[in-house]
Amino acid sequence: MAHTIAGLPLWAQLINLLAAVLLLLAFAMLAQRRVLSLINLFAAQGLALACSTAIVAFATAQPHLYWSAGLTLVLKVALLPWLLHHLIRKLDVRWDVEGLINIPTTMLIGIVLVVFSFNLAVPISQLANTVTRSTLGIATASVMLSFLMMITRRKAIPQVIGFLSMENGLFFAATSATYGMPMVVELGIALDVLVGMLILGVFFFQIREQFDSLDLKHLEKLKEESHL
Amino acid sequence: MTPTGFLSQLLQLVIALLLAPLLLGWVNQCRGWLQNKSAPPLLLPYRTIRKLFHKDAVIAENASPIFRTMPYIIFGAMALAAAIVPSLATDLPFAQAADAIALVGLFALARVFIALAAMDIGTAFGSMGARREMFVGFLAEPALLMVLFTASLISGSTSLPTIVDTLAHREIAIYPSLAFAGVAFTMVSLAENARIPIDNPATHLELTMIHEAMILEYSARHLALIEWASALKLFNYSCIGLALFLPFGIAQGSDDWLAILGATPVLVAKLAVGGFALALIETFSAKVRIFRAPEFLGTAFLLAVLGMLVNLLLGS
Amino acid sequence: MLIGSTLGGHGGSWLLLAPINPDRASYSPIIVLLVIFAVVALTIQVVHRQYHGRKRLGPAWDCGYPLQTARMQDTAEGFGQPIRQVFEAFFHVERVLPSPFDATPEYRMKVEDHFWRWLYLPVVRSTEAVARLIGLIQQGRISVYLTYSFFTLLALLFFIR
Amino acid sequence: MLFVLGLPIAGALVLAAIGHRTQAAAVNVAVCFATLLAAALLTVRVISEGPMLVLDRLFFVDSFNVFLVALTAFVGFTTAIFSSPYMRIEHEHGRLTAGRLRLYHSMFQLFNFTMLLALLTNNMGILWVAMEAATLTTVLLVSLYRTPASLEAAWKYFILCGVGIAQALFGTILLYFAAEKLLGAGGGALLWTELNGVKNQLEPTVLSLAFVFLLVGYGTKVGLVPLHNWLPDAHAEGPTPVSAVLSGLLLNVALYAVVRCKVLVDGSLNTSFAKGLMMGFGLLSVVVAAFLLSRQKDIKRLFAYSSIEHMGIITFAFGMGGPIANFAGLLHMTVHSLTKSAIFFAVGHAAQKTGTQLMDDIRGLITTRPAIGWGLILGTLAILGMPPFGVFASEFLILTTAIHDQPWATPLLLLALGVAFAAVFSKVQPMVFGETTAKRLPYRPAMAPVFVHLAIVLMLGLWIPPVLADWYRQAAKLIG
Repeated sequence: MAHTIAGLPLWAQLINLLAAVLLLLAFAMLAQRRVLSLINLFAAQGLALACSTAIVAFATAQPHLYWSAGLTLVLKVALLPWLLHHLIRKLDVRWDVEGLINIPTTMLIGIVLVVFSFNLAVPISQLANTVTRSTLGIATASVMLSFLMMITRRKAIPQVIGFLSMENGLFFAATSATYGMPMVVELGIALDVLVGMLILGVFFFQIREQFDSLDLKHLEKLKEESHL
Repeated sequence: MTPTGFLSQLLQLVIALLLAPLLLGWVNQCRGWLQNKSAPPLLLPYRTIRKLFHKDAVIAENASPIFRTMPYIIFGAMALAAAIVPSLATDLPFAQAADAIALVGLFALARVFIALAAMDIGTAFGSMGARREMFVGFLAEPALLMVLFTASLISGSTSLPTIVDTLAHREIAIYPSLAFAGVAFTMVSLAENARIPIDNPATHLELTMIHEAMILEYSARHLALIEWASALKLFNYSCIGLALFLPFGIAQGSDDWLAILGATPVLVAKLAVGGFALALIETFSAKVRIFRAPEFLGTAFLLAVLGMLVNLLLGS
Repeated sequence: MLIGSTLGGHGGSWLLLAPINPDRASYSPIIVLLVIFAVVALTIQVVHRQYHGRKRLGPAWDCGYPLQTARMQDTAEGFGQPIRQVFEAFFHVERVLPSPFDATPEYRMKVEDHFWRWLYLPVVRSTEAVARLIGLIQQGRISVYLTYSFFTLLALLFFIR
Repeated sequence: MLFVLGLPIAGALVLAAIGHRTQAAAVNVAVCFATLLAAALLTVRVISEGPMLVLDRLFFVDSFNVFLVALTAFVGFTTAIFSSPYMRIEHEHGRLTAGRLRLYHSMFQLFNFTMLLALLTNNMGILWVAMEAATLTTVLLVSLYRTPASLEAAWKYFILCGVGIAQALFGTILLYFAAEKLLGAGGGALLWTELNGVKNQLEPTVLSLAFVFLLVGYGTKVGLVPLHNWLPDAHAEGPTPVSAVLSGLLLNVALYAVVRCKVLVDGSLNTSFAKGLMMGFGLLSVVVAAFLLSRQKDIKRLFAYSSIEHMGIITFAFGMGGPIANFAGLLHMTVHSLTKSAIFFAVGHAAQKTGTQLMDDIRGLITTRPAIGWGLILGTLAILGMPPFGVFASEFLILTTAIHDQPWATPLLLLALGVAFAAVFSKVQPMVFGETTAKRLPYRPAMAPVFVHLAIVLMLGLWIPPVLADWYRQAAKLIG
């Protein structure tokens, strides 16, 4: 990042801090083996997101961002983690998360991704007129990391958490880098996430009912047959 | 279509219909002379046709309408061809109805009908003739088209009157490509008109006949029409050949029908020479086996292609 | 422009099908048809008026060979026989001919063209091979699918950088 | 215009309330018909008054989306007609409970709503929301049977499209990021009409990045290779009406979104960047899908891959750009959507009556059920681009333009089309004409939609109504 941190106002520094926290949490999720901790990390990420949204709302005096922050708080810190906890209890799937690739390798790939994302974001950040422009790179990086997490996880619930954390990164990009999207859009997005989550909940039960497990290896039947 | 144009058209058609059997008689007579036989009279074909018309037709019980209409259709097709081919005048009204390629199609139409009629009764000879006829046609048509293409390359047109106009009324030039095309055309004409060396019009030898095998079941007026149509076909081919390679003395335009009458003696003279040449060829060659036909027609095709190449190479 | 102009739009009348102009090449199906019909009708009239329309029905002559059954009809295979024989060199023909002394004569023929063997079959085989290879990408595991998506994204991002 | 959007959502609510009763199917058809009428009225208004913006520029209609709206409403209507007996029989066979049927009907309407919303909205953000909502409704529809296979398909569909659509959101955010500087913060900066007005001044770097995300995002929904993997599974395992609307509508609408984005990016970059990407993805999709076609055993999978192939062709056409290619792309969108849904109707009946989706087990439809057999074979010929059907016209235009503009791509296109033809025809032909021992089947299929669709496709192959051609031309100019 080409500019100095010291010259920024306090709120911008705070946002940068939260951005760093977000990235750190994304890494932590990538490395986390236990599904319950994963949910907690996700909740923490939501909290960081809500905080940063609130700060942006305060600093730029856009009341609709308070709504957005509140929505994030309710949805991603309270409702979704509760839902996931509930699901895990009900489905009794507390087992540890096994990755397809071992953790250190995943972390290494993650580092490369972060470097790549920063590199990608630099020319764009310099065009922005918002002070928190450097957060765009971090948002990109956390989206990429979540993507990686989705790829490497074998069970359904961690994959979904990866999906949700990807949305977190997107929200962060929307609120911090651009000071929030129009309200209509944000409401729509939140609604979609919520509905999606509910559908997923229903889904989990059904997958479990049908396959007796939430392991995705049962979901590999539909493919091209190797013999003709 | 002016009335005079139409009249000229009609005149050419009538002259063609009348002259066709004469040409056949002439060829047969020449052949007789050349082979030291007592030659049949010149007008024998007319008498044969008249005799056949007077007879009662005998038709196989299982014949379909195709069998009975075929003679009329091929006669119609040949008459139309005779109207189109610029034998006496170039700019006739019907001439534009079919260019050289369509003319080949017209001949093919007649061939298809005659083959259908031959198979109609279901006898072994008819079927055999039909299959051989299609076989020969299948080989001869590409060669014929190539000849026509060579000629049309020179004038830039596939329309026969235009070709004749171009060739006859330009300053005289020697086209080497036309020499090749002429030989090829002669060979194709022999094959198409069931002459030696592909077929022998004079025999009914079971194993060799083609054309005669197809019309074995015909009699009386039907046979007469078929014979007349065959004579017309020979006439048409000769006229195409003359138009392509000796396009002199053909009346220009269709307005002056006296000019057409004037062109008639020239045509008769040219046909006399051509008929004699045909008889000469038939005398000096022998009928080949049917499976030699591909070689014969392949040579014709090759010559035509060569002519075309020569034309492209040397320019016209 | 999208549909193209119709044939015969070049000065000639609608009767005439002339792609370029009537001096170059022309064909009029209607005139051809009408003239043939006219000549046929006229000939029938004239022949029947001038002479007579008498006819008799009888068995087929067939050079005096009286026995005819439906089995003796020409088949499509027989009809094409001369052409097949001429072009035999261009095909791969397997033929089983009966001898005159066979109690149960059998005739069997299989014609394959060389193109089939040397051109189409290799094409078919290579198509199948390619399809098999490409089929591997659809192998059922969702992480792999996600990886495709991920690498597509990365590659494109790398490409625009 | 509000009726167009309001009717399906009202229908969804009504059907959610009464869905399990017997008249639900009729209500479904009626609502679809009303939507179609509303869309037709909208179309008439657009014909007489030209493009319009309503509700504070939130919605807009121009020549590009008006025919897609009409098409969507029409295919929605015919699918409702088709699904009425189809779903009843599924219910009678015990494959579906009454509750599922209710879910099906209300989700069908909701899906219709999201499609129309995505088409009509002027706001790129709402476009995104509509696409996401479409994913969610169709996930439920795909998993309707609750069999292991359908759950798996729905899961893959959900995850892959979810991830894809998330990338599209990122792209949208970047778009906003670029536009906000020119148009100011707030709602205006995501309105397509506004963006289109200032597209020359949008920052090229940001836009190219945004386009990558948008293309990968919406491209996942379009089914572009290598993002297509959800598509065959979802098509094969869902109920047939759903396959029909997925192929006929969803893919179109997703492609519509991509093209809207392309217009902006082209204006900003003035390079062949978007063009190249779309051509590349299009060509890859065509080739890969064509080869995969020959390996299919399941009839619905087969036609799902065929959809990927055709989406590839359309994407390629829009990638090439220019008046003729765009015209052809739009025409191809229309005819593909009609033909493919018609095929799925026929396939649905065939599979339902024979009780299998395996092509080897379906034989001799022409004797057991002539109407289905004819529908299937004609639909197949149409989709394979046989003249005189409309698909031929559009493919012909695309190919000729490709020969002129992108000669290198033509052999690949021709190869793919050839392989696809051989693969599909050799599989469908025995299904229709093969020997069968099965007896004629007792049900009366609802074949009217199939033949109506095919008749329209035939008409478009022979004669395009001037109004439609005019729209195509205007839209082609708009797309650039």
